[in-house]
Amino acid sequence: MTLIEILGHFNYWVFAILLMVGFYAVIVKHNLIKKLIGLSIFQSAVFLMYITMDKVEGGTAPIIQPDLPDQIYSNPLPQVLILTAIVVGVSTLALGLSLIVRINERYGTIEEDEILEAD
Amino acid sequence: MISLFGIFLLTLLVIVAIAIVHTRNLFAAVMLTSIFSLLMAANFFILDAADVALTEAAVGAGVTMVIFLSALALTAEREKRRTYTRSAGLIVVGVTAITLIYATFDKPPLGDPDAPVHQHVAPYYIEKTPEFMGFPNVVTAVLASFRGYDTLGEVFVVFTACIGVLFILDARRGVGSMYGRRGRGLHHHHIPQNVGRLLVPLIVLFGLYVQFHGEYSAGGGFQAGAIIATGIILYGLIEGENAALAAIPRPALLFLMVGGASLYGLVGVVCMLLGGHFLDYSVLAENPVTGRQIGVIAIELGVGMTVCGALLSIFHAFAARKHS
Amino acid sequence: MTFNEHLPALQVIVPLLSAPIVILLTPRGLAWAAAAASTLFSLFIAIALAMTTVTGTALTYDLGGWEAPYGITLSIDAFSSLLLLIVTGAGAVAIIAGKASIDVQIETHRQPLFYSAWLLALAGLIGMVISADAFNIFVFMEISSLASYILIAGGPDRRALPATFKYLITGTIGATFYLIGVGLIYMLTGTLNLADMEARISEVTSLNPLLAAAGFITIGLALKAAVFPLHVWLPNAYTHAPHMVTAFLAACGTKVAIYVLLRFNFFVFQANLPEHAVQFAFFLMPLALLGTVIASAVAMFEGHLKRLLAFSSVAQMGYVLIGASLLNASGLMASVIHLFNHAMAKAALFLAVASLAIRFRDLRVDELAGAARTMPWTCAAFVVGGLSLVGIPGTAGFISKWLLILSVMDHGHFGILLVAIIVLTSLMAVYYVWRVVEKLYFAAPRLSNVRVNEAPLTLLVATWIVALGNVAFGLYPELPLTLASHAAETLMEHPR
Amino acid sequence: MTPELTLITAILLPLTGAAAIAVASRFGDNIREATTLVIAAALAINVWQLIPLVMAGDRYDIILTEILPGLHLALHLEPLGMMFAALASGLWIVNSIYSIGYMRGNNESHQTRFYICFALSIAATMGIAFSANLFTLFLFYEALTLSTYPLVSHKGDVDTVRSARVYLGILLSTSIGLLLPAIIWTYFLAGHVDFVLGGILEGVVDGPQVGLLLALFVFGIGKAAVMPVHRWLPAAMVAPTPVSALLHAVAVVKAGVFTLTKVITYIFGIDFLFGEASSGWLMYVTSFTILTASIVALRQQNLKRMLAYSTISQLSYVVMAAAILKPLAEVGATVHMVSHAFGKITLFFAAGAIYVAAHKTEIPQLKGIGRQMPWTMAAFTIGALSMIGVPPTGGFVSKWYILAGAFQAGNLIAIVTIIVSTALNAAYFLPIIYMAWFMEPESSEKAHGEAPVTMVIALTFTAALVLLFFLFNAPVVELERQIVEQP
Repeated sequence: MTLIEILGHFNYWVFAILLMVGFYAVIVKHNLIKKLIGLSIFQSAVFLMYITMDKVEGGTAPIIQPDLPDQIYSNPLPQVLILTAIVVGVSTLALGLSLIVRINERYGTIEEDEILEAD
Repeated sequence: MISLFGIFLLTLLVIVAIAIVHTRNLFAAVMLTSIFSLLMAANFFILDAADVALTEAAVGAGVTMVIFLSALALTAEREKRRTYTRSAGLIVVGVTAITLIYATFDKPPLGDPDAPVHQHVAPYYIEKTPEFMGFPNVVTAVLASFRGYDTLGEVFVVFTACIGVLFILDARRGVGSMYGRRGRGLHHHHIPQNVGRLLVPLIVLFGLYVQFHGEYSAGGGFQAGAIIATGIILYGLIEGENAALAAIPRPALLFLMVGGASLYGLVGVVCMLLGGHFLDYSVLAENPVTGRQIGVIAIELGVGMTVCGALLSIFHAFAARKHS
Repeated sequence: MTFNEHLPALQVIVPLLSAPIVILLTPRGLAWAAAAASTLFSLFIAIALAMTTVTGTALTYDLGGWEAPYGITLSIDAFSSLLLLIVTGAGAVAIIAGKASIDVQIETHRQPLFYSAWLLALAGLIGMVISADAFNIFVFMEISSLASYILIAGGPDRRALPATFKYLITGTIGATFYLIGVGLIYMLTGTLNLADMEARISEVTSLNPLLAAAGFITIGLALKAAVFPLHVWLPNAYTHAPHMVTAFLAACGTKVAIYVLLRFNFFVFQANLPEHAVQFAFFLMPLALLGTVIASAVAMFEGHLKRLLAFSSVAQMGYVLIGASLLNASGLMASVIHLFNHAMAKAALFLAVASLAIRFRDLRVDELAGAARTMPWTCAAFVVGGLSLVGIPGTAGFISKWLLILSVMDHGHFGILLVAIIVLTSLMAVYYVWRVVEKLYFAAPRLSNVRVNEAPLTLLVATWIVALGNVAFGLYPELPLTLASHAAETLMEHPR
Repeated sequence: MTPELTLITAILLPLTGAAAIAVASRFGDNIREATTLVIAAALAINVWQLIPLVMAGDRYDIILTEILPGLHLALHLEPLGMMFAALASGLWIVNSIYSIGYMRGNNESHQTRFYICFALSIAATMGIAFSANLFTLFLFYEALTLSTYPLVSHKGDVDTVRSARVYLGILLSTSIGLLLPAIIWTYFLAGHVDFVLGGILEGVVDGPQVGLLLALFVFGIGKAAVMPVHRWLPAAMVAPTPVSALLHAVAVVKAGVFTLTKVITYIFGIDFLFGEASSGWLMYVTSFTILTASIVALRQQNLKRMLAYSTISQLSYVVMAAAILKPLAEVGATVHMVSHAFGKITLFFAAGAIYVAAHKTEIPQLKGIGRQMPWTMAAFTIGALSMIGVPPTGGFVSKWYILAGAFQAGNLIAIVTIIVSTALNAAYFLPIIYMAWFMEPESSEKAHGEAPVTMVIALTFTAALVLLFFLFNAPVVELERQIVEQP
């Protein structure tokens, strides 16, 4: 097994682990901010999965170098998708945080179980 | 060598992620999240995704952290200690993990040039970009033209998030407590103030470079918007929100946001009026290649304006909220 | 190119691009007027498109002039047309009728932002419906979701906030699951275009990632569609949202997710995954049945009118899935038309609820006692909507129940069990609708409610238009039927 | 006016009438009640002018809309429906006259709602009578259920509402739970649900499924009150008496047996059903219902509840007659529908008159009441005799035909049931008549005299109809013959 093969599998394992860590935080944690942090790890894991598949052995970033006609380039498409996804992620976070701020104002807490008790 | 480095980074990533979830200090968790993003960005860079790395660094490590900190300042800094009895959650997580591992058993190996992803669609982009666009950054070409509609959607996602934050926080209050007393910023801390004053122009300059050089190297509207916004937020932290608002007042932010999104849409509509499809820039000039270049520059500008305006508006909305 | 050829693109662009403009219109009422005009215009576009697709033709539009699979394509067939009618129709009726209600619930200076979010939600849903690109669907899903969070968070009760947060977490998990699924398919096929995916997926030899992808996409969309047991976010979100938002989203929000789910499963996986059909039926059918029965039972004993209707929505979506998991054209037709008819019924009911809410502060069923004396028109519209929900002949709801039972009967002994369950849940619907109607009509009004009067005229007129729509589509169901039958055909045997 | 248009106006007249009553109520009670009477008279004229056409053998169709292939909203004029419509529309006039006395005499509240809902239920009844297929019929069937709920729960107190819920619950759940699946099943088998002479199911279904489908229909049509889905009828007795009289002696319950008769003759076809052994259970069930309901009636103390159980028993006569599946018995079924309608409405009118005049509801209270209310009790006696089947009343004629049909079929169960139940009928009616005329009233009684004059007129009129029907039943028989004797 060459190093790059190990790295290939390793990338996916890390993806799976990160996904689980994030997902765990979202489901199990009561603190709303912790939930959002978990959500962002969860999403980052997916970014890693996409970016992992764009790699071509011996390739470089997909910026065409006309003077090197035989150059291999990595796949640009997953990168574009993830650019979009990162922005989507931060948008969701911002909205979620603004909700948390308002929840804190109205309930005086950001712990989920205390909020449930309050109503 | 680079592979080894990659494995090192990934391991670190896992450790940081676990630490984030484990710590009860939310402030520490946010700081670690920022480190997490930087590691992720480095990792993306190793995987040849320069544009994504730049974005992750600017958005993930920069903007996200600032927003998180703003929210923390308004809520609580520590997570309360409690006993978790959510075995159901663990089961869900476990099932998802098993599915994922099951799914990746016979996926194509990393870097395999024969993998289907590298055989279909993508080669077309790499092959045709110089011919159709006349500039070398394929990512920008795909982002702005081939999949320009996605990017339009993306701009509107940012826009939506921004009006959402404004709506939910109802940002019409006075200057809040984030900047110290009376919004004076960090005047009494000389070192950060002076270092900051040096950095702010550089950051903004770099942002402008990223904006207008996106066709030739890594970068583009998103990254530029995020970077410039970060620079101005830094300025706000140093000089006080009032100064930041004096530099770019709220109406200007609104104009940036609305103007950017409208500019993008308008380019598309103009293409329609000139007889092409929506967002078909080739009709913008007599030479299709020139037309596409004009289109790409225009929409990248729109993207940069919206992202910058939206991020700043979001930041100000949080900052203006009084601690309850 | 002619104007007509641009219609598919305009369908999204009109509401999308009016959103930024609307937030600048601060003078009172102007934002509403602009948003209403924009929604109405998209409704007209949807109608124009339906006139074309009702003949069975499909429209495509290459954005940026790039052909699939290199660019993003919009595609509109009969199925999408039906959904477009639901989405734009619900959006237009709710916003035009709802000014009075929104004025009560949203402060004036926040209204431009609110209307902007409204347009974005509309544009997002439309974008999901007409996109032929898996990733583009994700982008527009996020626009619609974020905008829906904003709209729901506008509810005046503080409980709207945690409800929205829960929805945000669930929605994001759902969208991310979808993204994982799309990523796995992309990894195996190298394409994002749905039609291209289908063609290339048949050459894929390694099935494990593909099955996982199908699982992730189905679960992700089921979360968005509030399929039982993934519906927990829905009742609170619908209950505490502003009433007009409930009317809008209850009519079309979850339906678009179901639409994407059906499209993905029938277009991309159906022909390519061995036994996928069986698995689809095997997993979805029990969930659909359980969901219908349990949600109906909860609705029977629910005290709050909006929550009651929200649970009823979960139950009704069960019917849609029952039809779909029969995996034949008649079942699909029943479920597609039920999407439409249920939207009609729920829109009428929630509009009536919004009218009631203008006069009654508390929407618990007991508090509404005797409302029919003071608000006869509103309550009568509620009755019509309720009849349609139950499926009484002469209303739209009857058509879909009829077709559903008819297609279920094809399945022998198992079919009889299904008929029994459908009939049982219909009776449960009779019970929970009747509980409300009886309170409205035959209970003595509370002292505090004696002086209320009828809802504002615009709201009343709109409510009645939708209510009569239920009757009209119950007696003359040709348009939705034709669209639905084309839709079922394309889903079952679309050109390979 | 063309006959087709007449069919539509038959439904629209009472419908617009309801609106007219609502408007008229603003101008005072007299105007409102006059409106009701005018509408009722107009409807009767409208409907009756069709009788000669139908007698002449003409049939008319009108399709309002096609909802699904083979599923129409359509009206059709045929003898059975003609008979039912003529009966209901005619008795509405009488009942309206009676209602005026009853509602005023009792100082009832919500009188406008009462008249409006009454008009609505008549519209639904007309729709049922003229339905061209099961689907249209189902639509009006449900409309009838819903429009009568406010009438049943008229009093509005807790007990009334509880009973009204039983009424609504049973009727709605049986119709949606059983009748609708039966209709859909029929559509599934035959491709349409039109009423066609000779049936539409022959050849597409056989064996035990026929029995099952028949069961879905029989128990799904809860309005026919075949046990065990009869509970709603006693529950409905909480309604004001005019409601019980017209709706629960004529319109609603007759809609039930009418629908069932139509299903047997036009959906199954009597010949087809006769040949299917699996449909034989119906005979036992109806026979059981007749006898059990009679025995229960025997034990009732409350006059209206006793009449309700009597109705249950009499309705099953009609179903049983239809289930004998022989021409003479089918004629008997139809004739019995009419004769029972006249008889039972008279009985209810009398019960209501007693309630208004003397505030009596229990049977033991009726001792000697005949001397104070001779007209009322004379009418009651005539009605009771018709129930038992004594000549010269209409009840005799119908029993005659049913028995003849039973002999024609050699159906021993039917014969025995009729004989035994006649004895039972006598056992619960004759004591009342005896009490009313020949026993001394309680000494504490105050004199009260007759009920308001409009009520007396109405009940005398219907009692006269009972007697007249003994002689002039030929048109009904003739109409029914057109169905059963056509090839």
